Amino acid sequence: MNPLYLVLGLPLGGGLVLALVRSHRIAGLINVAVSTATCGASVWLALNVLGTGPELSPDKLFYIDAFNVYLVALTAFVGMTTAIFSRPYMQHEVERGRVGSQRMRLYHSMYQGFLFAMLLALTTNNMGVLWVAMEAATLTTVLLVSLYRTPESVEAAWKYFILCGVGIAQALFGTVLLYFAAERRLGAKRNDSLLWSVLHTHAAQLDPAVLAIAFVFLLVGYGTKVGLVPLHNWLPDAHSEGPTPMSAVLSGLLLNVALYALVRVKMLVDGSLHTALAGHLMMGFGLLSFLVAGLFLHRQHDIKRMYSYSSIEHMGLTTFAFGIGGALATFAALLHMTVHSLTKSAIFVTVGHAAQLAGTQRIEHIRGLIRTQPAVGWGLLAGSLAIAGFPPFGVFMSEFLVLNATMKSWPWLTVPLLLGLAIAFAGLFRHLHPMIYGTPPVGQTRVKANMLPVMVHLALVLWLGLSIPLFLAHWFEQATQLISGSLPV
Amino acid sequence: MNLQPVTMHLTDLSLFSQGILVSAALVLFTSFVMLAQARIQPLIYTFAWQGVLLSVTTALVALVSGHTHLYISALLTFVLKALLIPWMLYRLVQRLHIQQDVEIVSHPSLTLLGGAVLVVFCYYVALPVAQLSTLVTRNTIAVSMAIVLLGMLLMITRRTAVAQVIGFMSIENGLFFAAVASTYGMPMIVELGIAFDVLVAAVLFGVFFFQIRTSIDSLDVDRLNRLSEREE
Amino acid sequence: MADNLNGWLFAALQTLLFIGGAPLLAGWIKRLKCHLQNRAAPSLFQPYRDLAKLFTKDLVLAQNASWIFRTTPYVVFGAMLLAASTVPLVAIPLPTSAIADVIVLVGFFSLARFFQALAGMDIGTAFGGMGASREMTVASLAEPATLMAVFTLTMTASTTNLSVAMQHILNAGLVLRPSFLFALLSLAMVAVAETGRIPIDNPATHLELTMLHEAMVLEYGARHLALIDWAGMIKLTIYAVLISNIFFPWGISRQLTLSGLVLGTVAVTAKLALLAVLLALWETVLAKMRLFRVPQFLGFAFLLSLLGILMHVILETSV
Amino acid sequence: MSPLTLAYAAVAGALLSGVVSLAADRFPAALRFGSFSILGAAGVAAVAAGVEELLSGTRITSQLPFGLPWLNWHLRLDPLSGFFMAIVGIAVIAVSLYGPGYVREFERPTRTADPAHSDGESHTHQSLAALGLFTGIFVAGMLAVLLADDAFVFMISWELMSVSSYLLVAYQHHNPANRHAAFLYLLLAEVGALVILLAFGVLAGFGGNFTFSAMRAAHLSPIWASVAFTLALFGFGMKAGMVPLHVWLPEAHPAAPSHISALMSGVMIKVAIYGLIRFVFDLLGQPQWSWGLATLAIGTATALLGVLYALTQNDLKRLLAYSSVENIGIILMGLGLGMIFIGTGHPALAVVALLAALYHSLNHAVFKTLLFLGAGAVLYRTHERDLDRLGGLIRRMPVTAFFVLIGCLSIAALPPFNGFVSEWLTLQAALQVPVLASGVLRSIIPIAAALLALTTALAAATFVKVYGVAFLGQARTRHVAHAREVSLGMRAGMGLLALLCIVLGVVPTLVIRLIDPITQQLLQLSPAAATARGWLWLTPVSPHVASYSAPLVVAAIAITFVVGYLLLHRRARSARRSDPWDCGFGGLNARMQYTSTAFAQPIRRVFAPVWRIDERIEKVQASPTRITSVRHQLRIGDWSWLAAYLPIGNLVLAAARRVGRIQTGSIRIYLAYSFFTLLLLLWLIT
Repeated sequence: MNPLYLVLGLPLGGGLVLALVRSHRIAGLINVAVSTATCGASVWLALNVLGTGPELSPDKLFYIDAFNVYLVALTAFVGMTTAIFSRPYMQHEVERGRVGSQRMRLYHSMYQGFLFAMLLALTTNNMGVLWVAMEAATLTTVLLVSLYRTPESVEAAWKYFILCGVGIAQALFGTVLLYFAAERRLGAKRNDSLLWSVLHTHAAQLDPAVLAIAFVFLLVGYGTKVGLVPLHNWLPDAHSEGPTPMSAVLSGLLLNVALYALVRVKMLVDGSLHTALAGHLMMGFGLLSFLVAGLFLHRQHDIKRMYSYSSIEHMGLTTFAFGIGGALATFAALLHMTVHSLTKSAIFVTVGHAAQLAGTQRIEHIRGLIRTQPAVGWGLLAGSLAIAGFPPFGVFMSEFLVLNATMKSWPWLTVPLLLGLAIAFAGLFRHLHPMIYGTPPVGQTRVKANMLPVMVHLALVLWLGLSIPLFLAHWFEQATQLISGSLPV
Repeated sequence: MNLQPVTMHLTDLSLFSQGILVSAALVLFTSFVMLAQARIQPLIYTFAWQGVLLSVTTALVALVSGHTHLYISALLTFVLKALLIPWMLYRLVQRLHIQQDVEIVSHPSLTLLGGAVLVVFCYYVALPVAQLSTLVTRNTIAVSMAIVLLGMLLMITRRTAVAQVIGFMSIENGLFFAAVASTYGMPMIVELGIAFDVLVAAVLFGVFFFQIRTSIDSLDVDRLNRLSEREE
Repeated sequence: MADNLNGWLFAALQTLLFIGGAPLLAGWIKRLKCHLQNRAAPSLFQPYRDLAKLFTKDLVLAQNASWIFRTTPYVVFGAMLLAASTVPLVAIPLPTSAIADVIVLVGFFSLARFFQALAGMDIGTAFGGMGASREMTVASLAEPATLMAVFTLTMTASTTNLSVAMQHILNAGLVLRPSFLFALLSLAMVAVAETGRIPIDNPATHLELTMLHEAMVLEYGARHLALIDWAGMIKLTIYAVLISNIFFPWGISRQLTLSGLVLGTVAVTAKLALLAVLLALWETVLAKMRLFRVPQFLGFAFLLSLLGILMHVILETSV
Repeated sequence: MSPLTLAYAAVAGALLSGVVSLAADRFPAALRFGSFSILGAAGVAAVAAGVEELLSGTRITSQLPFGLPWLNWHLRLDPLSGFFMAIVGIAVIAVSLYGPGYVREFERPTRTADPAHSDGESHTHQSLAALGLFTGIFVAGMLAVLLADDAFVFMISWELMSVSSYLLVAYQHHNPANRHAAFLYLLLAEVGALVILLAFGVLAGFGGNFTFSAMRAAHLSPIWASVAFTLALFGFGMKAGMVPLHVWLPEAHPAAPSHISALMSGVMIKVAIYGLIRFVFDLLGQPQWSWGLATLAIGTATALLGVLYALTQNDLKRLLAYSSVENIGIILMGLGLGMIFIGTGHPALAVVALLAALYHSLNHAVFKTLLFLGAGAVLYRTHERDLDRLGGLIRRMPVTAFFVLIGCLSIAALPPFNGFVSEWLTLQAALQVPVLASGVLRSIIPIAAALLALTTALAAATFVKVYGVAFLGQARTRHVAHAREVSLGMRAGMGLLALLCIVLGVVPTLVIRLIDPITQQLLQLSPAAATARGWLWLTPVSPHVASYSAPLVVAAIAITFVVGYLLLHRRARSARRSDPWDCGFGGLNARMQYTSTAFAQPIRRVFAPVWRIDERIEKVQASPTRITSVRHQLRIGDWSWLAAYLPIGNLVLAAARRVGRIQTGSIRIYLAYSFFTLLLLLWLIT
């Protein structure tokens, strides 16, 4: 049987089952089990695809190529590690009485539902279904953001809901326009005009004017979910107010998937327009987000909020890189997506523990982590160094490549890039430093922390920074070939 | 624009096609009404009417183009947009005791003017698209785009959560209208997916009304401003 | 080889002559000053007597004097000895002058100064510290001026090697160089500062809060003091010789012939005697200046030497 | 064994030492004996690699299957990197001798009370494991930088070096000042690294890819070359502590444990110098004389300001850090002269200048490491860094005192010690200006030389102050009065370096023979003239122009001592001890001594505008005639901090505040954003 259906079916079924399980302890275990199984299935799928090349499911509903399969694997992997982390974490939350077992049920089933939506969005071949899945991703997470029912969390959830809903609606309009353009060319009677594979093969014939408009709507729509400035406003709120595992998957996965959708669209539009319009728009948004988020980092008081801004920053960088286009930049962007979601989810895990042991998310009340719980302190420091782009962590390599590509095609843009890096770095560490070092305040005590996911993630990022394993490089190169049409030198 | 625009006169259209255009105009009109409507309950009614018109349009398009699956989506729309969601909103408003609320729309006339400008803008934007459409309903893209943007305008100008939700839903209507009028509807699976999402969204909105109500004991979204980056 | 050996032998002799003659110069200056100030003048050889007396005295050390304190006199004297041995006094072909060029010469001076300052601080008296601090201040201002002045010379002769430089100037014959004029003046002013003469310092006083050099050696006695004083005289002589032999090298012999040496000795004696007269006059007419006017004094010296360089660049080079 | 293999061994050893020390939290011995001995071995390997490389003079390249699929790690060992590798190795050996004794300091509980650990005995100690681990990575990073043959490896190792040293600076983080220093350090290191990356990027842009060989092949237009040079000078200068980018240095270097300060100040900034030399003389092609002039000017300013700031410090380690700034300035002057001479077509003279710069790098590495270790020894025994609380240590810690004295003599550039040789060479290089065509250069360079002389003199004053106040006189506090000599290992570490100070000072010719292949590599010329007359004579240009024979100087000094002893000591009766005379005042006590502040006061008055001095005297007057108490308070600030750094910081904050306004928290405004974005874009595309 095809692993693809496992990949999709497991989380779906898991979600349904978990909706029925009362005890949150058992639910946690099931959650981990299902996620692990999904991860395994996704690896199996990945191996298949790598072996046989792109794969179109018989009903043409699913299309797996090098580009999305590695995102599938990544998503499933992060989903697994986060599930592992979330079990003791949410346990602790329940003990602290922040959530009841009723809501834990919702949490677990929605967790799987979210994973399902993500995986569906990645694997589907139908732009419409892609949209549906993206919307579903919002709907599954929106209640989790307000899980704690604090006024802030409700507010955050509302903003998340409205802004993403409206945004995604724009995306639908864009999709309709795509469909419209396709039907103009491919005839009204056939019903496969919305399949990405079809659109991509006929991209050259699609009408540029329509696709330009469509791209604008899709950019604004999916861009909202990517968190591009000025459409980003929901992101820090949702990240900071939701439960930490949610922040981890939102930051590590949702943003990636939204960007994935955007890039798919870009591939179509480029095919039709033969101008760099899409690229330039993405570059503009990316750079703007990158710089603005870097500045925002300076004014944070909430630790999770701060790291969500750093997510915006890095998504901006990735969008920028995709916008540049060309093999090198695309390769860099793919790599950056990977290392960022690994690192960032690791950071959020650590941040979760930090917030628990300090009993607050306020930066000024978290002090001397290294003293209180060295594992957490060092973990946070290492993660932040990695995300700040210090070698030998992988983020450095991808940023290095992005700069390299920029230097080749847009030499003068390297200056704002470097400026942004420096500013963001300063913003991050001026807050991080007092949290990690110094003497901890009274009452800050250790918690039962599961640092395994962090270690695994950071180890992977380190590995990617020192040397990209051949199969992975091959993988990226295939994807690069797919997106940019050429191989990095 | 390599190909010549197909010249069209209203007169050489079939009656049904004319009907489509009329209902399109009406849908647009309802959006304007909503923009002007300050009371909650009438707002809901207007929204319901928009749903009705939408389903009528869909049915007409089905009739003209002979796409049978459009009848289903017409039905779906009617049930969902004209009955179910308005009813849910109504019930909520009842239970939240805000049916009599009147909110102060700042510069209502200005807003309507802006709406009109939007329509022009949309026409201007959609011109190249419309020119290569051979459909009878070629300018409907401009109309639907206008509906979408008017919905956003509604959300921007209104402070109560309910009004925002209605704005949101009217955006969905606009989308649906675009899908139907410009492309004879999306593939069925997508239609169903969208419908499902909209339904869930509506339910969730209901949940949120209560959550917001309990957290800030009002539905004024302007009071949801704890989370910001301004000076503390 | 034999010639080479002669050379080294001559170097040793000249060095002895140098350190032997140094007290004489000091005595001569004292004598002149006394005459100028209508005081009964001591004998010309009074400095020798003082030294001899100090050498025979018993040594008394402070309780907490460390080995630095004890070795300093020897280091200071040794440094001066080295310096003296590298300066052509009566003849140019001096093998030892290759050991250390003029920059190293300055290095020797600062080596001596370094240890003297340390010794001043060793006991932990306020005077010692004060002396050390002021001495280092003055020196740090004087040294660049010295080097600038020297650079003027070395840029003309394109060497920092003293005997080569003197050779070069001799060969050039009588040339009026504006740069040398400035260099001479600044070197003279610096020399005054470095050797602790009026108006920077007053060698004749004690217990005056403005004293520099003396404050450092307050704790010294007997043979230590003798060595230090003697070193001071040698330093004075070295500066005198530098001024006279660099700027007025005439009379200094070019080969190691007996006649040449005799002539050279006579010439240098004459030059030094004359210079001493100038110094005596200078010290008589001027009064000691406040410590914080010293920087201006040295700054002026620095300015002069700077002008010297610029003159050289602007007026004297063809390019 | 091939030099490269040795070099690998060195890097691996350093890393291994870090790994070994992971056990140190449980068994401190693992750090003291295991880790440090391996580190020492690594140091030996590095020195061996460097020397062998310098003797053979070949260039060995290799590739490691790391990094990107299409850009593996290129490594290469050539004379230049070999020389600096030897420098690093020497310092590392000394430190690994010294370390085991010194880290006992950190096995005791830290002296700060912190309330929040009910748990874990291990947290009342600072983590020795962290100390050892980061030290190992730090050393490995420095060595790897030297081996890098493409920008990618270079940056990785460079940042490894920065980060690990940052973690070491933050090691004693219970002290807020250290935390601040660490943050500042990391921030500026990051900025510097980014600029360096940009510099490499420019070269790579022309060269095609990031391997150094490609960059060598690149042909840049003069403008772009100047841009690259400026970036490189900024980036490496930032690390090296070039004025006005130096502010982090006097904060960060003292904050680390002393043996790390020694490594940072003695060696790490040399690695930055290495980077600059590699970039300008090797990769960038023919330097232009204007670059040289800029470097010379900056170098002079750095040297002068560095020493002036050093002079006014009272904190021993801060003072040493500032003096590092000074010495970097001197090295830069040498490099600047080198560029000028190359740019004006006198490579033979450029050799002399380069020689001076390289030799001073070596010397400074030796004596600055020595001095920091000495400061560490003092700190270890007295827990005092403030000069005004020390004193009289020469009686309590004679051996340390002796070694530090040698260090001071060397750094004050006094013959016949090593500092003098390199400064003499620099001056000699400067004095060769008559050959230059441009009158401007001919008049500017001598001034720079004179300022160098001024710097040297001030350095002498500075270290008279250091030694006189800290080691001579009488103890000012009880701790100091009861200090004991440090352990054998620590003494050995300092002794080794002290010995090197003398050797390098007395027989410079041998070292210069070693440097020969470097100038061969960079300028295709050898300083043969310098050693033309045999090992006894150092004649940089020609014997006729200038010569210096340290061995003979030493011999002469020895002779005078012997003679003096024979003449005076044998006959004399032994000295009688009594109270100091002190002009007959008597009642002498420790508080009457000149303090370090007092010592520096005259010079501070002379050069007053250099500092931002905030001096106030508060008198409490009981009656017009009677002043009961006087309080004198003196704060000496660094101008460049206020002139350059604070404004930038404030600028960023202001910008952040402005940007913060856009996120108002009102959802309707957010909707408006996306609404108008949409309209704008639609308008754009039609």
